Amino acid sequence: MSADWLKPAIQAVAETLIAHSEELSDLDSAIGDGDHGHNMKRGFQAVLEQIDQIAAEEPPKALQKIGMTLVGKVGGASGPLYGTLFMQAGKSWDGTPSVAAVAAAVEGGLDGVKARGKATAGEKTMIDVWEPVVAALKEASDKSGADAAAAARSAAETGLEATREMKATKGRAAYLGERSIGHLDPGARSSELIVQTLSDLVSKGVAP
Amino acid sequence: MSADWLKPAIQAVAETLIAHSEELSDLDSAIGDGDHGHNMKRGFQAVLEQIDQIAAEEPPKALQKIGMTLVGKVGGASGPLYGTLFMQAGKSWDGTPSVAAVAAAVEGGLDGVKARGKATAGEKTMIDVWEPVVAALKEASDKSGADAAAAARSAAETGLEATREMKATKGRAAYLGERSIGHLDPGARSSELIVQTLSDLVSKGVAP
Amino acid sequence: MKKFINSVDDVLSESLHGFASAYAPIVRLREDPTFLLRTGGPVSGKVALVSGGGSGHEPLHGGFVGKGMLDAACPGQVFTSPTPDQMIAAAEAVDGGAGILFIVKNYTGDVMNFDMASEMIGDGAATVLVDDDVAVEDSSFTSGRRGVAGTLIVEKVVGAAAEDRLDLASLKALGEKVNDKTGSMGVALTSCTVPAAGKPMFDLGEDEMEVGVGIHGEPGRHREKLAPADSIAKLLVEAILEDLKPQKGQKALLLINGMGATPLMELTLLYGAARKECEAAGLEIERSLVGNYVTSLDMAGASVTLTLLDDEITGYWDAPVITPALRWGA
Amino acid sequence: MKKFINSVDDVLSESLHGFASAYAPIVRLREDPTFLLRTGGPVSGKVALVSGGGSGHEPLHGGFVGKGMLDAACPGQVFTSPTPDQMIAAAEAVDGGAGILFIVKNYTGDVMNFDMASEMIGDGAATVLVDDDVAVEDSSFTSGRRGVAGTLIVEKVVGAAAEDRLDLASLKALGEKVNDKTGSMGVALTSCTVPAAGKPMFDLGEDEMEVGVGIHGEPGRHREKLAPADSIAKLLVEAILEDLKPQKGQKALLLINGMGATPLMELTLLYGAARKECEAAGLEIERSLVGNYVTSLDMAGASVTLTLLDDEITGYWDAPVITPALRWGA
Ligand SMILES: Nc1ncnc2c1ncn2[C@@H]1O[C@H](COP(=O)(O)OP(=O)(O)O)[C@@H](O)[C@H]1O
Ligand SMILES: Nc1ncnc2c1ncn2[C@@H]1O[C@H](COP(=O)(O)OP(=O)(O)O)[C@@H](O)[C@H]1O
Ligand SMILES: [Mg+2]
Ligand SMILES: [Mg+2]
Ligand SMILES: [Mg+2]
Ligand SMILES: [Mg+2]
Repeated sequence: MSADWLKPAIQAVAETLIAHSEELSDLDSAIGDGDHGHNMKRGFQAVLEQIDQIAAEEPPKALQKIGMTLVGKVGGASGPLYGTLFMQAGKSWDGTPSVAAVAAAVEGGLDGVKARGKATAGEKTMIDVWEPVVAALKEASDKSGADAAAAARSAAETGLEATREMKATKGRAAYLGERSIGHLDPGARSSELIVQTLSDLVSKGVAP
Repeated sequence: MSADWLKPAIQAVAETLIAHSEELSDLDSAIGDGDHGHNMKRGFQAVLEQIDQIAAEEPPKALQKIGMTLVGKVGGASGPLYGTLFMQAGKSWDGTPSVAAVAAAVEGGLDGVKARGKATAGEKTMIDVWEPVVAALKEASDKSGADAAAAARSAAETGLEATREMKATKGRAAYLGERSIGHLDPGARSSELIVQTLSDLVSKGVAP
Repeated sequence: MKKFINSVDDVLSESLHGFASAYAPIVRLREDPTFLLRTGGPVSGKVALVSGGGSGHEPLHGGFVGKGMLDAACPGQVFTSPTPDQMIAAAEAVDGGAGILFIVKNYTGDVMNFDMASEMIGDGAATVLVDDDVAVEDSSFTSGRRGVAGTLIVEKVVGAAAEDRLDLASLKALGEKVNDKTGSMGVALTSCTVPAAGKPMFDLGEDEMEVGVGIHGEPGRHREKLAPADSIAKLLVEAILEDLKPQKGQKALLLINGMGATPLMELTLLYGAARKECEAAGLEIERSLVGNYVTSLDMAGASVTLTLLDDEITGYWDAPVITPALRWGA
Repeated sequence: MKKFINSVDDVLSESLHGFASAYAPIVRLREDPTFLLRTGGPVSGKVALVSGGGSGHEPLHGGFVGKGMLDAACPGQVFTSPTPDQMIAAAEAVDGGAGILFIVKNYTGDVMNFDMASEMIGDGAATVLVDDDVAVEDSSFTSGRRGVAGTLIVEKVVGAAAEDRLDLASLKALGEKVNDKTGSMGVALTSCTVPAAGKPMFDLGEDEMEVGVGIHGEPGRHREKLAPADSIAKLLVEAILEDLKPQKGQKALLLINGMGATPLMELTLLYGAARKECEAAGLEIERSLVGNYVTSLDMAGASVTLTLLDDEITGYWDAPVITPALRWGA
């Protein structure tokens, strides 16, 4: 059975990323090839086109469908990475809306991203957002959903901000070496936007 | 036998055209392809390289040699035209330094240019300088060399200035049609520079 | 001016040396006077095709020297026609005893220099004048239309026919037929920069294009606001069709030619748009070519060329050709 | 931004349609998912070669589809790698029963998408990773060197060997050998403009060049004052030779590749300069190629590629090829 919070949540995430598409591409212009916003936009527009079919599924299955849509539409580095993130998160989630179950799901997604991209924390990528988010969710596993969401949100922010001073060693920004220092990582920013949006929905009580 | 005024005269003409090369190319940029100065420079540099052999000849033969050098080095429209001008002027000159003989020589050159380029006066070309020069020389045929030179010089100036308001119908400027109006013709300017230089030499008594 | 050059005076000579050494199996360079010729010497009994013109239009003409196309090409200075001594030396070097055919783009300078060469050679030399550019009105009061990208088609077709041992008069007639059945028109998005000048030949606003531009940056019909590719294709194809006036169902060759700095991605897009226009007008596009073939140094821009095909032209177009820039069938 | 386009969203699809219709005798376009494949269907018993990558590098890869080279190419969005479903559909369409060889330029996105495709195909798919760009240090701490113009040489050589019916493992080994013996480095004189972005990717001063630039406008080793062509050739050739460390008398292939907006005249000049450098270092340049083959949209710039030749590589390089962008011997 589908959850009634699912469709608005997917919609909110997609619309946020689409709205920030120029910002994301600008960040990517500074240290990459300037397409990250376009990539996310293309992917999440495809998600929006299928939102009714996706939201008709159970949440774990819906995440997997989102992941497959992203893999098929995005390309670049972020296609397989976000695709894997959502697919693995879906597979790692038993469907319970508990903080602990969600933490396990996100961790599964993060492990997928690490395996796919052969990267670890500190290399100025989206991992630098998702790893602290997983840690925050785990630590908050006995807290309320709202508290956990707030913790995840602030972990994502801190993680994003930390990418500014990192030197990229993976992805296109790696070619810049030292010159990559001083810029936020675009994939970390899009990840942070996702966490922020979902956390807001939880705070507002739209999602559990 | 060569004439002792010949070498300085050739040198003066060549150096004047080379010195005005940028101006000529700029004029050509406005209504043509911007190379007239380069073309004249390339041709008259080659003339300077052979100046001793050229100046060793009788003046009519020297003119023909200059013409052949220009044909072989310049290319473009001005190569065959100036080449023909000098070759035919040489052929049409009996060698006497009289005004009448020089007038006949220049007229021979002008006829060559008209035949080669299938153009007549009023089409915004070098012909618009040489035709009034021939007329002025003919009219001055019973005057002193200095007077004739001054008349030729002023005819050239007037002829050049007249090209400004003409519409080009020959050469590259013809593609501009109406838009060619308002600009001096570059080939008319290089012709006027030649007349001016030679006339100055006559006035100064360097040449007869 | 940002170019891969050493000094402005050496550009032409150095680029010719590089070209000849890169394509040594096909072409050779001679100097004093300068021309490019096929390796292997004159082809006995074949009319020799000699072309040439100002440089800056590469691969034209040197890139079309080789089996099935030109025997020799005379490169002038950038945008300046070559001199008669180059043409005469080239003609002598490739003369196979069956005559020389000069293929000349219709510019005052080119025409006069080739005329002088022909006069000096006398009998045994004929000329095909190419004037495919429909942008410029054909009027007896001017020097007439310009020769642009259609030149490549004339050189290819006549080149194949020469390999087939057609005689001088037949080749001249064939070249004139192809020229009559060919029309071109171009658009510039940017100017080009002649190395010796060091600055762009003309200024074009950030939102403007020059319609009907020549391959030396000469002005065209008018300037207008940069339009979508479909509108540009329509404009150019219509102007050409107005000139060629083909019947419905006529077979044609469509060439989209880049001016030097336009990437293939845009040229193939323009090809698609132009082809649609041609088909809407009832033409059947049977042969195609897309690329930078008759260029204007570093100009961004493109031209459309159409040749109305008959079996003879199609056959010679398809015939084998081995040159640096066009190669197929062998 | 001055380009021949209609709308930013349609650039890729329209240019692919134009390309496929211009080269219909050689390639076909399939959509949903998008890929280009040879006409004539799978070649039974032959390993099928499938490549692909972000668009904007035309003629790479679609221009190299055809007999003697690729069986299919998957174009991604501009500068964005294609998706696994494109690769899987392409592989299925060209599978001749002898396996699929993916030829992949070493970029994180390309590698991950092709990896996902390979995983889904399972047995019978192998990959050659091309990373010829010596500008970027090869270090285990990064994703390694980039694949640039050398990709064309890998595709040509492995393509010819596949026609010769080498098996999957041998082709993979051959591709890796060619990649090992190939080094490239490029220089940008201007930035390029991605249509969707509408503005240049980076700023470069009027007297600056980016040395070691990538084919997506990625930064290179450093910026410096624009130098004469001879100095640029020296810089690039030296960097490549430092990497390849050839013996004196080694035979080599020299490719001068334009980035899209550099005219042939400059490329042949640069070829001459680079060849002199190579010969001074003791190389014998036995094969050559000059042109815009692996481009970066409308970037002015060029790269030098050297491949150290042995008889096997030379033989496959010379073998017949019939593709839109490379064609000889047939
Ligand atoms: N190996 C990797 N592991 C994790 N994330 C990565 C890796 N490589 C790149 N990324 C992320 O992908 C983002 C870039 O995505 P995008 O611009 O869409 O793709 P591309 O780099 O192919 O243009 C980077 O900002 C970074 O966060
Ligand atoms: N048919 C012609 N008859 C006489 N003079 C001509 C003719 N065509 C061109 N010219 C002259 O040649 C000049 C241009 O010479 P130049 O720029 O050197 O050659 P090109 O036009 O080949 O670039 C014009 O300014 C004009 O005076
Ligand atoms: Mg990117
Ligand atoms: Mg001129
Ligand atoms: Mg000129
Ligand atoms: Mg990208």
